[in-house]
Amino acid sequence: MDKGNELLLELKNISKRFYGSYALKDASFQLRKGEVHILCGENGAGKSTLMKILAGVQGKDGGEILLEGRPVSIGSPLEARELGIAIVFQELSLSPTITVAENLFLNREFGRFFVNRKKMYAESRKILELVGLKCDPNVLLSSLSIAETQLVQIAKALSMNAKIIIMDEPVSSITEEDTDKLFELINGLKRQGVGIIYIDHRIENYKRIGDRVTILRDGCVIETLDVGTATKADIVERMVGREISQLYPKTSKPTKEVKLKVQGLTDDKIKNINLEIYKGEVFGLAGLGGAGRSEILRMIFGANKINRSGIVEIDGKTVRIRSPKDTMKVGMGYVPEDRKLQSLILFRPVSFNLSLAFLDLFGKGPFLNNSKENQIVDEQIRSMQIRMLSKKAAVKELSGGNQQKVVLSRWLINDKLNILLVDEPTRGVDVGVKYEIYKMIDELANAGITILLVTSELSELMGLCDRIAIVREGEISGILERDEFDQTAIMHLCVH
Amino acid sequence: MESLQKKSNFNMSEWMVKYPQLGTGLLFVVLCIIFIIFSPTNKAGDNVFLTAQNWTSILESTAGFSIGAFAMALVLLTGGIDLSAGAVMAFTGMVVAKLMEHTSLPLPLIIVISLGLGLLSGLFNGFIIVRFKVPPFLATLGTAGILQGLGYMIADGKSVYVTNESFTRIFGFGQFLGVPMLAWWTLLFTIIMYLLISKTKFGRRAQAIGGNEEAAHNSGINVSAMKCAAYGIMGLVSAFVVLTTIGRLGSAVPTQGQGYELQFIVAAVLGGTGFSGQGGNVFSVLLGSLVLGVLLNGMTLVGVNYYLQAVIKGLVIIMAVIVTLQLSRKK
Amino acid sequence: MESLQKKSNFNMSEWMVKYPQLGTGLLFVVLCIIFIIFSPTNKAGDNVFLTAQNWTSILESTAGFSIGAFAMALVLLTGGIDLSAGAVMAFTGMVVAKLMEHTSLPLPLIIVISLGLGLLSGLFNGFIIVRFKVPPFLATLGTAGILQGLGYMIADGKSVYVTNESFTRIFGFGQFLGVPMLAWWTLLFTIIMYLLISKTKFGRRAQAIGGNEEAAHNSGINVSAMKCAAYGIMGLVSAFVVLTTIGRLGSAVPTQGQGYELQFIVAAVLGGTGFSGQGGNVFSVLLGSLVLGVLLNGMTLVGVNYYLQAVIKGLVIIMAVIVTLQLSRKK
Amino acid sequence: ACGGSTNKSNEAKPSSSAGASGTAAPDNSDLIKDGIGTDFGFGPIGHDMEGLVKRMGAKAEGLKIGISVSTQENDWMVEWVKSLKKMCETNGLECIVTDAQGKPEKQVEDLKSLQNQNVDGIILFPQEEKSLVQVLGQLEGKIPVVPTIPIDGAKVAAYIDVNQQLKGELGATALKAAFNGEQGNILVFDLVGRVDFAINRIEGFTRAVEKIPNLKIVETQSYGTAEEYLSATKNILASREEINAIYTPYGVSMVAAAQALKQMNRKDVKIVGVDGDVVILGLLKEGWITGTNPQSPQQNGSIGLFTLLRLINGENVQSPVWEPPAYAALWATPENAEDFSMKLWGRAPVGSN
Ligand SMILES: Nc1ncnc2c1ncn2[C@@H]1O[C@H](COP(=O)(O)OP(=O)(O)OP(=O)(O)O)[C@@H](O)[C@H]1O
Ligand SMILES: Nc1ncnc2c1ncn2[C@@H]1O[C@H](COP(=O)(O)OP(=O)(O)OP(=O)(O)O)[C@@H](O)[C@H]1O
Ligand SMILES: [Mg+2]
Ligand SMILES: [Mg+2]
Repeated sequence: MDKGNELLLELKNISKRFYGSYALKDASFQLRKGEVHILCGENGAGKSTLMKILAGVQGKDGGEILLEGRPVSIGSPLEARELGIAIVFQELSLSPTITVAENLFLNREFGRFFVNRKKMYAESRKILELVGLKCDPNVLLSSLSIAETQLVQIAKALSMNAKIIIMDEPVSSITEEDTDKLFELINGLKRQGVGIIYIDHRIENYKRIGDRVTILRDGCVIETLDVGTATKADIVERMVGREISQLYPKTSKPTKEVKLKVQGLTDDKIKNINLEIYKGEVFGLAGLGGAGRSEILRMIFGANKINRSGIVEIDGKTVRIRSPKDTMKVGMGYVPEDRKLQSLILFRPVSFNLSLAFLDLFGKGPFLNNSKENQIVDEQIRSMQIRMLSKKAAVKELSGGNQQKVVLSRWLINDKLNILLVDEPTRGVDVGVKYEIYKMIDELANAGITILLVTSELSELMGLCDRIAIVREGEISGILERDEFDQTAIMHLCVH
Repeated sequence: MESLQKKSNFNMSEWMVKYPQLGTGLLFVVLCIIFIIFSPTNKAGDNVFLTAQNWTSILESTAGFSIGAFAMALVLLTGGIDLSAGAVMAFTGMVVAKLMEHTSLPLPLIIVISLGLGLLSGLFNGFIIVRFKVPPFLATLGTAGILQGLGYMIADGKSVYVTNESFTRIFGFGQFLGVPMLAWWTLLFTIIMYLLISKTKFGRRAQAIGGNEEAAHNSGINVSAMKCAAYGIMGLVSAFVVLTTIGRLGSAVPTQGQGYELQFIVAAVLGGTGFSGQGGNVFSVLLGSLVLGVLLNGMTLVGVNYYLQAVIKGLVIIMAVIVTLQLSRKK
Repeated sequence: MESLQKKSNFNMSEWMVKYPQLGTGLLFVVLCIIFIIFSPTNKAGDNVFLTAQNWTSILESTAGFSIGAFAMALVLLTGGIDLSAGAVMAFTGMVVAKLMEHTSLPLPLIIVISLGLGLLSGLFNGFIIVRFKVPPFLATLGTAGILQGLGYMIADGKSVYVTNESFTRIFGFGQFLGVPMLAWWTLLFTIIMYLLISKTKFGRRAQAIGGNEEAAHNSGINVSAMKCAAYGIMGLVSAFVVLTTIGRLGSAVPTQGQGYELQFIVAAVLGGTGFSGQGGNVFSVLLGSLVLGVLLNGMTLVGVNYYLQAVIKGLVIIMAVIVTLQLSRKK
Repeated sequence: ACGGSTNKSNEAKPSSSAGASGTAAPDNSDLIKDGIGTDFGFGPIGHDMEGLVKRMGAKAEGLKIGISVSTQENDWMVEWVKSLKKMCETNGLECIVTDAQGKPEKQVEDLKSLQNQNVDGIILFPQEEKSLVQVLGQLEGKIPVVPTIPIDGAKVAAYIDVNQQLKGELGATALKAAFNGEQGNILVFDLVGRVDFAINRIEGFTRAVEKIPNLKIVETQSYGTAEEYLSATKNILASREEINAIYTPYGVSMVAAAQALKQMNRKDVKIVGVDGDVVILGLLKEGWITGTNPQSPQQNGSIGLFTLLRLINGENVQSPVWEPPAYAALWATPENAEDFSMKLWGRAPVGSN
């Protein structure tokens, strides 16, 4: 039999409801041996839910799962593992309080009763080497960066010797280099006949590894296409139900008026950062993971309290930065890279999250004017097209893209906003919302707002920015004008 | 069948989300019914549980717990906990009593001094917690030891009798318009704390901190100051609560306030306040402490043995939390 | 200057991360030195603090705290807390004493019964916590009330005299090879709990839960069962600890165990255990409880005023946690 | 001046408690032999501490006395320690005080610590009697220990006994007089942790009440804190209207119950019991309490020290050493409350100014 056509997994009419509304509706899906099957769809389309059902983390309300032709029930993560299904979760799914090695072998430790640490250590080394992570397996997981943690997660799934590996946005927070390495590994696994389900919002990646792509929309499977023949437009159109013609709507032009000036900004992660950014400019920061881009933003905004030196000037006036309050006062806003950890009060409603930073807009004195708050919040929800089940719903129930809109809105309700620091605004966000965010950035720049943008997607930077500064190991290694933008040039400055 | 389940689920959970105090309210009503049924009748043929006298007694004995629980709810909202509330009471209570009996300072001044000391004790907690990142559980436990010791030292281990009648009336057994003073105080604090937690920017920010400290910080909220303020308020309120204890007992005892912190926490949690910023509805918390108050009153009235009372109280606490959680948790 | 600072920082933090017990150890040494200096000398001219007798006494009085603190560390590792440990002691202790004095059951059986009851109490906690998602703080507080009440009921609030000499020797004041039995018990539990927490699959999984419950669940760990087990062990260990209390006192008192739960928590935290799965080194916890033991012993020896003792203890707890945290926290 | 009150208070008590309590008759011949001495204001019985110290001569020099006290959380215990310290000081004795802070385990440690410090003798006020038996057994023969209340089954050189049952009887007798033939329905407040002294007092009270036809115990409850007793008094009086008397075997419940009556303005309910600090005596004077048996901490401590010194001196002490009946049977009433307060505490009762 042709290995490539042998059916490994079949999902038939899977349904799942939350609060009575469907997250998945009769979703069917097939995975062959040695295939990389890409799952794509907008935020909230139901991709992760489908995968969680497959991984035994979530129950299903209806439907059937066939593994190599046999119907199986997957009631728990353990059962999934025993059936040969491994998963890289979209959310961090490792424990910070135990070591890297212990995380890798959690619940499948060597040894009968006592953990065989020697063996675990040696095996961990091998596994980590596989994904190119050079860290001591005996350090606590909490000492790793987000990117490293993600690699550990990937390594863990790879080491399961699974028949099916699910990767839910595995590359959203790792570097290009590591992504390349992962894709190589995936190709290797394909050859061994492993079936891989791969979820990613970057359509450019599909061609590099994918065989087929299944598109989900509102919990329904729209179509399965061959990656080889499908164009990006085909996919996008099926995903969002409309066409997105031009991805980067760049219309803004910076003024010649220096808005933000940074001199000699230094702490233990970044060294002597000097920047001059103009009013209405979209200024990008490029760099490899851990280069210190986020740190620069945190420092400018005042989010970090640690000992720092350097001068931040706005409109030629030095700002004494002790806390975000100081920079917010002069009209700065900050969208951190991890919205769940750094921005949102997850179990509070949208309005709570939206109004949090500028409560003073909703009434003078100590009291909040609820009707005024409702009015402004409603306006913002409308203009940003934030979609949710109910206004009272907790923000954690929103899809990633809509959460991101909430975070952005938080700063936009401030009519004094003139500098916006944005860190990875499109991470885990679908194409549709991505486009909305791009448009919004352009609109803001047109309105004279200065934007300092960090994103790991080079194309985004090149499409949106007027200038890009490249950060390497905490230092600026070069600044390019828009007409000098060139992928290889930037990458060169990033690494050396 | 499916639709049936959906329907009933929907109704209940919708209600519970909108009115989280329902669970506690339900419990309150159930307890009242039980005690009405089992309560003895007095000579006039009235159900003793329902007499004005008995409700005066319930309101008086619950006042301190309610007031303290409001402040504790605020602390819980910021993601903290305060185990020193009882010790603050022991300490400031002794100061009040000593100043009242051994100096001729005017009463208002004495009260201001003691509230000030309560505030300071709370701020001290807050300082340790935000400056040195000591877990609130430990920080406040340590402070509790310190203040308890100071309280003993001030009083030399003895109780102090409070003879100032206007004090014992205002904070103790006095009445105004036929309603116990302590009920008025409860009302006052209910309003103040309701406004503070649910209607002010301060309250909003406190809730944000408990929900996600880093997010609150990144939104320009001065997390350290807010936390200090929450503990400060807790200290100040504790210092107020002990006034009611002293008022009711007519004396300050060195062990006063012992275990109050736990009562505050229990009442706050029965009122739907979580340990990381959920809930925080002052009216629910009031209901929570009324549940405790009615329970203790009713059990004594019905003649339940003291040891059994402890057992029942434990059971009721657990069941109450279960009911509240189960009802308010959406599927 | 910069490089200097960096260097010293590096050394300290590296060390502290590798050997988190250093902070507590330092404190222990400092306390010992202070008490050696201020200790009275006995008639033979020996420093009383340093006499074998005094250290026997320290070891005996610390044993229960250490053993309980190990189990508490386990509970903390799973992200929980157990406020019922003291009440479990009150309850099972009374059962042991009553069975010993009023029945002719063989001692081993009695002990097994009481450990079994402790285990059950703990499992009950675990059940409520995992089945109904009641916050551990409240669930165990409720259980504490129930068990405390039951303990009183069993003995009608009276203490029970325990005459079984072999019991009071084995669990109380007996010695073996010149070393107090209680020190042997401590050693035994140190080893068992060290192996359990740091070396077994169970322990590693428990710690994973405290760090990220969902991740542990996603790894196929039966989080509910693990948590139940942790509380069960805490209950069982509490039931053991009360044997040492009874053994030392030669009697079971209805209030036995009161406040022990807090001591366990303090010792565990002084030993670097956090409230969400950090730390959990059994040797550090042992040091933590020795710090408390030496502190109390030394203060009594030096003749510190009773009230001042509470103040100092509070201060030391706070300072100890600050030192431990500051040293072990990487810059 | 003092005789008057003594006689008055003696009237209320049964002339001899021996029969009723069933324990051995208090025999104070020892004390009476020694004679003489300090007048606490309630009669001529006392003991000549100075005389004893003189008699001991060199043996009294450099003596280290250990004092192990249960707690310092109430006036009585604080005064007990203070008076003992003062007595030691005036007689040139060194003393080391340890406080068990309410914890039985701590008291065991304290006794061992005192032993480690080579004290010559220990005066002990127990936190929890039964839990000391074992450690006292270990100290037996090594260091003389004198508990100032009885510890059942403990092996000690000598202990001070207090006729607790008599104290209970006093209450019953007082109620009998107060009700004067009318029906009295009594609420008894026990302690949550039922220590021997309370049990014995209540037992004595119960027995005596059984012999009085118009008195009846209709309810017994126990609570922990003053506030609980306060609320309970109000609640129980509301739900059990027939109750018109309360017996409280110790101070905390007495203050709380009296305070409740005061707040409810009910003088028809009669409180009797044991203990009499300035607060209680104040409430007594105001008439919220009918009568009480005040206990003198100075006197209890002083018998303890006196007995211990005699033991150290090698004298033959017959144990138990009974608290002199004149003290055991003190009875304070609203009329003599002020007098008692001045004599016991050196200050006026609180609240009477
Ligand atoms: N535990 C949950 N409780 C309630 N609603 C949920 C839960 N998990 C998912 N949902 C909802 O189900 C829908 C599908 O979510 P899912 O996470 O599967 O989307 P996704 O396709 O993975 O999106 P993304 O690209 O943002 O990861 C969304 O509307 C989401 O809000
Ligand atoms: N929230 C944070 N707090 C403290 N340190 C962090 C945080 N995030 C990252 N770091 C660490 O700080 C260093 C600089 O990281 P930073 O996040 O600024 O890099 P970056 O260029 O934005 O890369 P990334 O893609 O990882 O976000 C890295 O070593 C990283 O591990
Ligand atoms: Mg997803
Ligand atoms: Mg970053």
